[in-house]
Amino acid sequence: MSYLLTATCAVPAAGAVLTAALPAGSSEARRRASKGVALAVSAATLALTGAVAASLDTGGARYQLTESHTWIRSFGIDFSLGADGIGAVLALLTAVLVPIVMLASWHDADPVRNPDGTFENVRRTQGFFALVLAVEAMVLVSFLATDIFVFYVFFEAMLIPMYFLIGGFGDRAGGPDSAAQRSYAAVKFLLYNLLGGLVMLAAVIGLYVLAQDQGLATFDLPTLTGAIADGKLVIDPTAEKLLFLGFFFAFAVKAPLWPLHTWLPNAMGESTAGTAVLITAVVDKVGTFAMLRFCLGLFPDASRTFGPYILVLSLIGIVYGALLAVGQKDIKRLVAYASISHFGFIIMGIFAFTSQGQSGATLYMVNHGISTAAWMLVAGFLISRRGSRLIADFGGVQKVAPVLAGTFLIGGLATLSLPGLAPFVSEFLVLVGTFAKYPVAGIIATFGIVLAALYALLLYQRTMTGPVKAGVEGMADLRLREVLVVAPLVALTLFLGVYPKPLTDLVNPAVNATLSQIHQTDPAPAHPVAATTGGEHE
Amino acid sequence: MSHLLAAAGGNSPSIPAPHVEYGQLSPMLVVFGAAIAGILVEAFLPRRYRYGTQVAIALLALGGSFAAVVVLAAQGHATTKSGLLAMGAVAIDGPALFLQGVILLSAVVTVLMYAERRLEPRLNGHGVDAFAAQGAAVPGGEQERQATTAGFTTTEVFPLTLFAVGGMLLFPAANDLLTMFVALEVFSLPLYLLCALARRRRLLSQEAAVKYFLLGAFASAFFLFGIALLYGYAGSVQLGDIADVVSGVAPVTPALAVTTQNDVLLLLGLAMVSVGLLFKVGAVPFHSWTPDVYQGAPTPVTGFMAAATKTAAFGAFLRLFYVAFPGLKWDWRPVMWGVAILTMVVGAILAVTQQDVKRLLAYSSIAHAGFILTGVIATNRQGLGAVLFYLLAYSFVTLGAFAVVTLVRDSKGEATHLSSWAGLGRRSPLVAAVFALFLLAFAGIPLTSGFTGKFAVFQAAAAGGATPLVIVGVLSSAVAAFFYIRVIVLMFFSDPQAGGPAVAVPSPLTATAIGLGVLVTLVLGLAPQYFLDLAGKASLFVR
Amino acid sequence: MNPVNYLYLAALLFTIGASGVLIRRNAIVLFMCVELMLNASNLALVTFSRMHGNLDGQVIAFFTMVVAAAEVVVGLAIIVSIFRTRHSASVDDSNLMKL
Amino acid sequence: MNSLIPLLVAAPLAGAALLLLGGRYLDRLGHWLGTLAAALSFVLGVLLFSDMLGRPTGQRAVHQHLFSWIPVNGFRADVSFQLDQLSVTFVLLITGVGTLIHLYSVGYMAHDERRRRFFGYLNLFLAAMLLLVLADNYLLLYVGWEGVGLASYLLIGFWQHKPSAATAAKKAFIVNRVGDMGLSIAIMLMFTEFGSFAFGPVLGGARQASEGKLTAIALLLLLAACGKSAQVPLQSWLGDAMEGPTPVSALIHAATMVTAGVYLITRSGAIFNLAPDAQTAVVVVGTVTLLFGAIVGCAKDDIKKALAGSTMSQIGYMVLAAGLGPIGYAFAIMHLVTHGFFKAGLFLGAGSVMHGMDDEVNMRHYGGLRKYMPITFVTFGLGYLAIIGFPGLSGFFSKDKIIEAAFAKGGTEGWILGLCALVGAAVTAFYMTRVMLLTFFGEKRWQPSARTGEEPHPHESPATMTLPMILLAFGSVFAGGLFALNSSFLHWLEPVTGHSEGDSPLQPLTVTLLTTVCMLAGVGLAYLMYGRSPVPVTAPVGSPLTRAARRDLLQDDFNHAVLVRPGAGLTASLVYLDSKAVDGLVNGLAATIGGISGRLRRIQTGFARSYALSMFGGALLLAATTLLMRSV
Repeated sequence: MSYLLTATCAVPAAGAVLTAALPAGSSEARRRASKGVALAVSAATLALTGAVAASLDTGGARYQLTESHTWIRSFGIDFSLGADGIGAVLALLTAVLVPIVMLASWHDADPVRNPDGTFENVRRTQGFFALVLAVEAMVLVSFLATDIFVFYVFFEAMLIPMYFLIGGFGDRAGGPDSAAQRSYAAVKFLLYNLLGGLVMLAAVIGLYVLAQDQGLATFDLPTLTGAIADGKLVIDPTAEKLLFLGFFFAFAVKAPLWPLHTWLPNAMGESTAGTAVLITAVVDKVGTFAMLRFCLGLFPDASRTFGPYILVLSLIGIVYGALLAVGQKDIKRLVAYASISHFGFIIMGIFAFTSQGQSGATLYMVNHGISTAAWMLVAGFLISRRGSRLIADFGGVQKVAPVLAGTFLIGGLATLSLPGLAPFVSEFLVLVGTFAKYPVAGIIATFGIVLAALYALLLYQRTMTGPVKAGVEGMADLRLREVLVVAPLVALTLFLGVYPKPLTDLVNPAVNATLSQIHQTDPAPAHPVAATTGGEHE
Repeated sequence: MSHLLAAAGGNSPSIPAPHVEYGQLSPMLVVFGAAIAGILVEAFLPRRYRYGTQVAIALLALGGSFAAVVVLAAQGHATTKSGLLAMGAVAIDGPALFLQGVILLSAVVTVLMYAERRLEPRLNGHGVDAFAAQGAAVPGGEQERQATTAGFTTTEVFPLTLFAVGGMLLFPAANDLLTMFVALEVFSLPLYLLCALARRRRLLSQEAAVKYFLLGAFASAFFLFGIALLYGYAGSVQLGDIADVVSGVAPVTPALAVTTQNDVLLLLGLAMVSVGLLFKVGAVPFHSWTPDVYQGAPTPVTGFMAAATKTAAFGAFLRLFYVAFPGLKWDWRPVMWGVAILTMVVGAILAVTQQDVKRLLAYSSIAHAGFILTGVIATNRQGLGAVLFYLLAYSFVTLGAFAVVTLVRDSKGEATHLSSWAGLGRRSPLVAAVFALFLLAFAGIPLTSGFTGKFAVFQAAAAGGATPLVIVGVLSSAVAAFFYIRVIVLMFFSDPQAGGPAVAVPSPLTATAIGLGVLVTLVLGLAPQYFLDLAGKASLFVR
Repeated sequence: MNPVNYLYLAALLFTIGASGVLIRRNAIVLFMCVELMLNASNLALVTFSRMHGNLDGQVIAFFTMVVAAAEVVVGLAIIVSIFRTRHSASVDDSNLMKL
Repeated sequence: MNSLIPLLVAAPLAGAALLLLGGRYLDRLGHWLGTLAAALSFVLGVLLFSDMLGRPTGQRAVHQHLFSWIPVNGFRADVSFQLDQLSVTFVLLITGVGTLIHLYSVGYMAHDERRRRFFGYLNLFLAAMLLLVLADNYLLLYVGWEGVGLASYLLIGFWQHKPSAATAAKKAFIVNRVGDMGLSIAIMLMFTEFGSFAFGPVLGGARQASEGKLTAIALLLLLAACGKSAQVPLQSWLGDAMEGPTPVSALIHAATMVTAGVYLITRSGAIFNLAPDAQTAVVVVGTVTLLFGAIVGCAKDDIKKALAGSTMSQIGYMVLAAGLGPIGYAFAIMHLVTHGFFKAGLFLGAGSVMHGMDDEVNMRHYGGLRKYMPITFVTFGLGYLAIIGFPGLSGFFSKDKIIEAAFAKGGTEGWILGLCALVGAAVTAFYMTRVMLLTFFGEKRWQPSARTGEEPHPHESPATMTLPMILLAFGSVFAGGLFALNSSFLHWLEPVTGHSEGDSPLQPLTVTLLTTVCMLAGVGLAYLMYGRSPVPVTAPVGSPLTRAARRDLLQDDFNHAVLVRPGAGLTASLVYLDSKAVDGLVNGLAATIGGISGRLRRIQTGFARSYALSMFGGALLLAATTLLMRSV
């Protein structure tokens, strides 16, 4: 048994504790020390996650690097971890984004200086960075857990650090009631997700009790899915549907799926750009990831039953999110609604039950994470310069800060899935995968790409082009730190757009395994032609 | 007690001395002995020595009692050697010892909070505690002024508490209804008095006491009448005997043949006994005293009531229903379903609009009573273990929370209005963080003891076929989360009020109390296996 | 006489006591009503004791009396102290804490 | 040799990357670097072309597989290129004209502080456009397709500080996206139908699929073509796209990108040939657009917009030709190439005029410029003669062939198409003559510049600008003749597009005569209207048709009324709905719980007796239910 996965999760957790324990940031040096420690820890985590991804054997077992430690014997709970392609890829995404978010939020959590030179709330800095590491640790466990209970525990527990991140650290760009708005957003985030989690808890318990009755007192995912596949564990259809809905509700809130989305714009709007990225690019991905891993694996029949309905909801989400993004006045809320639209694509890909759809959905999670991070973080830089989130307060930025504007445009283009950039690959896979089974859904979803162009470019047009607005004149261009934040994201967006093969190779086996769990195969083409693509017969 | 009849009827000149297993009763005997010693201290020791002596006696007694519990458990009295003591009046078994342990630990924490003398401003060089200088003095009167100036303290609270603890130790171990009733009164009466003894806001304190007393007596009357009816039905108050009669195992005497014809006696008796116990537990609709009493009583007492009373009452509740009425499962379960649902929902919903932190915690305790009831309703061994574990977890969280409440003070004493907690996280991050931890545990967030407990009871309930209860429980947890979160929002995300309360620096006593709470909350959340095992092993009643 | 009649009486007394608690305002009277309920229980206990032909019920009745006495002590102490504070024994005046 | 194919794309791509990332250090040299990249690509294109010429007809098409792009089970998208006669034609056009326009831009953009970036975008465009024509599968084509859209977006909006430019750029991109939807759905359909979307399998296997599916695919491709090539109903962006710098208009919005739709249809000929209904749709779109663009071109006073209308119209000719099937494919491409020369030349000429006239675009403020800008006048004039189809010049040969082919469609259809094409030729002659007269002839109507407040001092442009114009003028004059010689162009493309003669009711000579007559009529009418009497500086009110044509035949108004305004309303109402209904439900739930709580709180009256009452009631309830449970 290797301890690589445990180490991967433990390092950020320990880092969180360490960072929180460092001396309070009353001086710049101390603050820098705690930031440095946190950044170093996140870098170490990235290295470990990279090692995990690199050591996966794509032809090997479904879950690799597995390890299992007894945790709560009374309930048959083991702290078991195991990586498959999907989990590893998402863990990698998390590990990549966290240091970037930290770097982007470098000064967001500095304590407020009082007029008399003292600092208020000197532990803010440590708090922020410790919370970010805590979120990272919990998200990593969620992606790597192969025990349903362990997953559930961390799925829920991550709400707490997230909640403090949202409620405790704003972007100083809100109005006079920003504190109230922020705590409203934080509470809404927490309650909404907690409700989802609690409903899931009921389902988790229900599943356990059912399994227990049939002699399988365990939360071990491979054991349970295996037993379900072998018919050793029989769940009656009504119960299966209810359990599926219980699980799915939690994930649909987290993802979020229309109409359970309304917490997201508030949460992303009121928090710092870094936190917003954590929400949409990291934490929310746990929801879609869990649909793929838990809903489909555990409840194959119910998944098939509900698949079309979920597809309809995700379709509504695609169009609805995009339309609302068009109508937003606040930059960050716009990004949030765009994300809702994108989550629609991801969920649609998952429930289309084709390998293209699901591989696409997995890639989509990664690509959306990267591209939205780029878009949102640059938006954050922009907002922090102007002290406003309102689109109407900007204009002509490209004239004074061309690099900022350029990177913002790239983020927007990635969001609208421009071919050549990473999101295109995943979006097209999702569309093709959906179209193959549900042509009408595929066509409607395609409207999303037009709307995406509309909101992304409208935002760019209104903020960056035109005459320079008052309040924008002296705006500084990106600083070195900020360039360092954006550059890797842009590079990844380009690289994965041109060469996504490393990811697809990791993801494909896991997706095929998932599909076979729900007894689905890709529809065959109507008139298959020789599989040469025309390229190799030279 | 039929031997009494035999003795009387036999007209024998010598009544044989009842056999009493002193060793196995030692946990209770130690506490009662210490309580009497405490009374003597009050009577004979000069005032200035009383505090130290009382604290020492109380802690020693509780510690000794706890040690006795541990020794008894280690000797196997919780499992293999469990049995009935004192001619069947008291049971020594897993649940009894486990809950006695919990009660004793809660009591230790409580005594630590009682002994705290650094929070109140010093008077004439005397550190004073949370209790009235002189309970009998009229609030605001001359006598009180004098007592206050002299730095008097009511050290009687220690023996009173020891009496209450003794009663509580007996309550879950009581194996007949009479013992149960006596135990109920033994722990209730001192609590009525303790409620009245707050140093600050004495009017509220007295009001709490009078309400608690009157309603408690009212509930006791129901309890007693229920006992009478059950006795009438079964001809015995021993739980085992009642169970035998109910299930028809007992030999049918002519009298029984008459009384057992009439199920009304049994069912009515069951209902009325339940009223008494549900009152102590704080279940809806017998909960209305809880917020008022929790608010008015001195905070350490509130903590003690919330933790130990609930533990003891649930212990008795479990014993009654698991030992005496397993045969009536199909009668009482539906009713308890209703009570549990009402309790969870009303507790959670009412807490939403509370403005006082102590009242908030009171409603929270009501909601938690509902959650625990779902475990009781499971009526399986899992459920029993789960409830035991839940009580352990809940006791420490609630004690810790009330201990924190004692720290947040302004010039008028504890600042319990929620608005004055705004911005606490900025002023005293540590205290706020600790309180937030307790609130999260109350809310049942994973990795805290509250989650493990909730998971255990819900899981047992689901296994026991009470899935709808689980769903209601889950939904009311969500509502409940709202008000816990609201307090966190206030503490961390709101701006501090000008002239708001400050956090007093406690002595090591309160710090220990809070620290214990934090420790238990985290340990039971992160690595609960040992305690789950303990509760699991303890989850078998002797008959 | 059929002992059941005593049971009816006990039930009646209990109901009277309970109604008294609900109706009366004076704390002392209210408390007396509780005592009435306790005594109703005693009556029932003794009756049942007679019916079953064992003494348990009677013994319990003695215990109850002791308990009731103890309750009186504590209760009166509380009621008297609040009376001295408020110069009223009406329970309805103790109404500071609500909602 | 084939390994050079990727370099065709790589050279400008590297140029773009270097220029865009290079920062200010490259400001001084950037434009030459960009031009060099384009030239390098052109040289590579010529090398590959000559290499291809050296091979027998059957072996001219070559493939170059680079790497596997998106492999997911049955879904295989590769980055691999296909170079055949059709692609190489485009490669030469794109890189040739592209290089010239790079050169032109060196002068034209000399005073723009962001010139480096401009060249970066131009290089990016070249790379994307080359990718588009070199891709061997539809998905890779799609990458190029959207890539040129991006470049177009960036270049139209190059002067982003002008709100009109930014709006136009966005509009172009979004309208194109509507077309792109068609392309992407078409690819999905191909995948479900054939399990592939590479040209080889799809076009080779088309015969196996049902006509319905093929028609669907073809119509979707047509939608894509409409977007990119500004065909009705997705033509509205092209006029606004003139907000971009003139070299951009010349390269992207005249010579190359806008013709990508024609490329797509021609490339997918195998599908269209099997879907006659779709072909009908194509010719209808082409015909409507050629008239639409021509009419709009007549009414515009903005020189670039007039030329834009003309572009639309000329591409309409190409689409019409492509819709005719094998009769017209080759001619569509031939017109495309010749049009590339003369329209680029015309635009560059227009740019030169603007350059000399302080960025004035209103032709009514020109006049008599032939004396001041002789080179521009001559090159523009040659382009003018080419486009109106003056016998012997490029446009004459290519347009004539299309009109012939339209008649050759046969039947009523052929007559209608042919006549429309003839009318189009007449109108083309009219509006181009109008442009010519307004700009270079007549008296000066110069107005003080809005920027400087002074009257402009027109002057000839620098050599970097005139040289490309001259070279393009050569192309305008001779390309057509060269292509028509022995039908060399037709034979060159035939292996790719196939060819059939069709069944014309008229002799080719008759058609040529008719065309020439129509052309002369158009020129004459224009001379009557604009050549003999002074032209008013402000436009007269004009007929309703004129007014409508000035507003792009109310297309924008239509879009605004049918799409934009309802869309905005929908968005606004959804925003309202989201906060009030969807979120309101959530908040309402919370409020309801709060309300219940507030109401329920009142039972906590503080009166001990009422508590006792609730206990008593509870006890009764408990007893009653317990008893009831038993009796039930």
